[in-house]
Amino acid sequence: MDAPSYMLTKIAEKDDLAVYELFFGPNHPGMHGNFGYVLEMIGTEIVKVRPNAGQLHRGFEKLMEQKLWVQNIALVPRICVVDPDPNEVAYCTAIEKIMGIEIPDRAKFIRTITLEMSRLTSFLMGMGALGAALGLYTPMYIMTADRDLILDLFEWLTGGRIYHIFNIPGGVRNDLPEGWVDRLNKVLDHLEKRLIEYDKILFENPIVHKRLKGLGYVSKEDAVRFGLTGPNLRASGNPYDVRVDDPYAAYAYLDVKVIIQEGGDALTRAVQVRIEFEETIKLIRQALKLMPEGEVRLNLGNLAMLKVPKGEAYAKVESSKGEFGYYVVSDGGMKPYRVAVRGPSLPAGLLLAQKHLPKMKIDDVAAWMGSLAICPPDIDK
Amino acid sequence: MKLSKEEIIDLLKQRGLEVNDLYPTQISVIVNKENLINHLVYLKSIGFDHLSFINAVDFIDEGEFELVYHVWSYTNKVHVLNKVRIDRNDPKIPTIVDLWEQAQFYEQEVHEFFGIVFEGNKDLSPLFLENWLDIPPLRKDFDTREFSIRLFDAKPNGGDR
Amino acid sequence: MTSRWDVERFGIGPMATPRQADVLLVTGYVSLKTLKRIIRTYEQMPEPKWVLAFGSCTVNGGIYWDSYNTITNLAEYIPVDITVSGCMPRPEAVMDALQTLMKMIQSGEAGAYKKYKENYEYYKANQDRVLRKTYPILGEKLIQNEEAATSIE
Amino acid sequence: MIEILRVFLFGFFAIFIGLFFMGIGRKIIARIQLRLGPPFYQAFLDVGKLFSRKSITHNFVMDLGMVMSLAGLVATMLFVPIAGHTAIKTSSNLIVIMYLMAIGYLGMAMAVAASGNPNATIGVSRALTMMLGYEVPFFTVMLGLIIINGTSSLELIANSQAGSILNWNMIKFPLGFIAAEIALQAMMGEKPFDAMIAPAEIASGPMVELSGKYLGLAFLTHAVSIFVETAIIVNLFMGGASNIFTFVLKQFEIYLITVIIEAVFPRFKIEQAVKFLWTVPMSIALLQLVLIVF
Repeated sequence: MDAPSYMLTKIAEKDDLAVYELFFGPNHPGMHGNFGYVLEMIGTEIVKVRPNAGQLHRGFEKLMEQKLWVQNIALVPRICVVDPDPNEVAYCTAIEKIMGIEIPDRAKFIRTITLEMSRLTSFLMGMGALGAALGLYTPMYIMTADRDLILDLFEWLTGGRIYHIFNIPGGVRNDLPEGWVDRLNKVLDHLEKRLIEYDKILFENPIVHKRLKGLGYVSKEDAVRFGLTGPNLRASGNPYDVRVDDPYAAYAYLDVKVIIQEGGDALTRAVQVRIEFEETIKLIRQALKLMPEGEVRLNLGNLAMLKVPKGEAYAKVESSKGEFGYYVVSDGGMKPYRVAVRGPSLPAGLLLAQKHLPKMKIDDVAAWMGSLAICPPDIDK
Repeated sequence: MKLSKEEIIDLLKQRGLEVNDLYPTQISVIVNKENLINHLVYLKSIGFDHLSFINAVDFIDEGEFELVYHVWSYTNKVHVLNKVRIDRNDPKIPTIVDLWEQAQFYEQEVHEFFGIVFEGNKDLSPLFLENWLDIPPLRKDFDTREFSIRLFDAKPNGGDR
Repeated sequence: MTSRWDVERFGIGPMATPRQADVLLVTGYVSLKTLKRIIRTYEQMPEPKWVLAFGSCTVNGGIYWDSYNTITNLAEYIPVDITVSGCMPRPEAVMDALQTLMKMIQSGEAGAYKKYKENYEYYKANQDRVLRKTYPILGEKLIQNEEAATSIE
Repeated sequence: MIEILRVFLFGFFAIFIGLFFMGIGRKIIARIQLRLGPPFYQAFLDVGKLFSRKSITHNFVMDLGMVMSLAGLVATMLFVPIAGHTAIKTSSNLIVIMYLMAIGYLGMAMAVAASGNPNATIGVSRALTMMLGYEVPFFTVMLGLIIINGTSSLELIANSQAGSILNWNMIKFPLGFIAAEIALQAMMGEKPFDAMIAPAEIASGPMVELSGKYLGLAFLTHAVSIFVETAIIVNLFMGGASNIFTFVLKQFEIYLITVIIEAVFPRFKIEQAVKFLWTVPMSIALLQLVLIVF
């Protein structure tokens, strides 16, 4: 049996300090998901980083060309496990754009509510993972417990806890079961009460501040130039949000408050996620109030035989990690001709790694990744 | 200086580009390979500073690849799909890494899945696939079912193990 | 692991390295790159060790059965003791699987790691066929790069 | 002969109580995290299972190092008075304890560094720097107590606090107690000072290559270290009880404080930890020293 996997290989003899290779690799407790960096280090300082992506590559774009339009809706949420709904909505919006149809208002509102709920679950998972990367496991368990309450609501509404397969071209599959809305209100009140505890244990924790201050600073211009999107962009002071700039679903009827902070380091990003969590709860309440009556989907006949007319469209959705984009090209057939997926974590995971990691110490890598909410599956797709 | 979509369309038309208006916030522009770079530089100058995505579409029956550069402007709130057609047999196109640094990874990905060579890109090493000897997988003439059945002897209906 | 379905009640907890672990939980699909790491992790674990395959992607490829980058059956590459079916199996199913595995261990049934040692050639052959490809699979098509033998590093 | 038996008895007693504390500690942390948590005898099950497994060794140094770490800590334990009687009586066992405590960690460091895993070497360098960090304030506090009691024998210090709770050192020298408490947190490697066993950064640091029996030995070492460190604090500050039962109870109170702190704090980076240890508890200890001397 040869030596253990992380061999102590001397790469370059740099002023007699041997640069050794350390796999911050795929199965590492600090790594979120199946992704890895090959770090060349001197002592505990990183000198060079090579991302080692591809463990999660399942060839979605190829698989989608083999399946019918409706079958892809089961495939699409599996791209990002933590935040599945934006994929479905983006895919369906792209198809609706090509077909030039307008989904009924009630369906728009239901879509918005499920999107925002999925955003809540993703924020809860993100904040918990950030705490765990710093060694604080208590909030992770408390937040996952609260996340289960939302997953129960999803299970009641769509039948699935994680993958909901709930949106279809032309609207949503079924209407809200009665009694579901007031249970949702109860869960939202519970979460709002919980926020005070999250603040005390995670966001007002002096050691969290000391650990995250100044880590991974991204300036206002760099954030735009590098293509960062979502909370990472707004934490550096850019007031851009897809829900406001290019509204889809029911966001045109709601007033979405864009929160920005000047700071751009890991701590500001964590606080940004925390404030947006609160904002999302208010948004869901607003949507619940304004939701009209009416049917929930257009009748497009037998969806399995759906034929999307020839054309192309790029649909963008604001997921909890950033802009999820679907570029759908159709040649009028039963199957999509080409579907390309733009994941929000690619600029953060691959490009910022080259910029930030080389001067960083090994103990900040997990915290740096947690603050940027890098979700490896949407890099590899 | 916020430009409306119509102004942008006129500006591009003056530059002799074929523009069609797809959706309320989306327009697509046909560009040819030679003036792709200065077209993107021009776009960047009038406010299109967010390169959201580069991807390719394989039109096998027309024998061409179509590269689509998705660019979004935060100020004008317009999304432009710049489409470039290149010949399928020797797919070469200049790189735009010096315009946007994240293009490096998008180009690496497109190179790996389509075999399109980006001249000037220093590192086109494979990003996701390892030890890949077949033709780039996202091309239309690559059959993934056949590959999966041969290599992993996958059974179409899940089969009994 | 979450607080509602606390696995630690049965004394089960995540360990940082394969050295300290007894059970290898393979969750979901396995792509080629992951397979190489799974094999290395499996071989690093001390005896006696068990494998719990999680989700239908490890049984028959699941929803990615026709993908060019994911294997369809994990049992051909490392011996699997117990599999949990379902695409994203429910937490209760995982708890039940872990407990049945504990019962199987107590009763001595779960000994798949012995199988790995006995017919090591069978497993190695499968692993090499998939990881150490030396010729393009869809042969007659034009191949991009000619150098033939590539070894797994 | 009786002497040797007595020493063995102390050793097993320390391991038993240490593992017992670890089991209850995990249950308390679980309850804080809204979980049910493992049964309290979980630590015994773990150690039993670990010793039944095959373990992979890299070289002889690793075996020697692990045994040395456990032996070092048990040796320290022998000099600590437990409820009045100590295994080996010496006049100034405080100095001996201070010296022997380092042996345990050096043994672990030697074993783990031999395993050639970069994560382990980083973990070991962190463990030793942390040791540097907490020993400075801890010894200043000890110095203070030695000066005030005029002796460095733990028994005499413990007996000097007999009688009512009022003349416990904890009450007479509260500052010293707080400084010792923070240093204890680091000594036991609990958060926020557990940079050496940081799973998220260096895959559980020194314990990366320990499998099977070695991990069992590491578990026992940690159990004995819990017992020894809490025993020292009880003798120094809470007047070492008359019978075993109250002694163990007092130990559990101290351990309870560390567990609760552990559940609520993330971990420092190693340089932040040492900077913190050399500023906050150090200044309290110095203040205490000044108060004592004048």
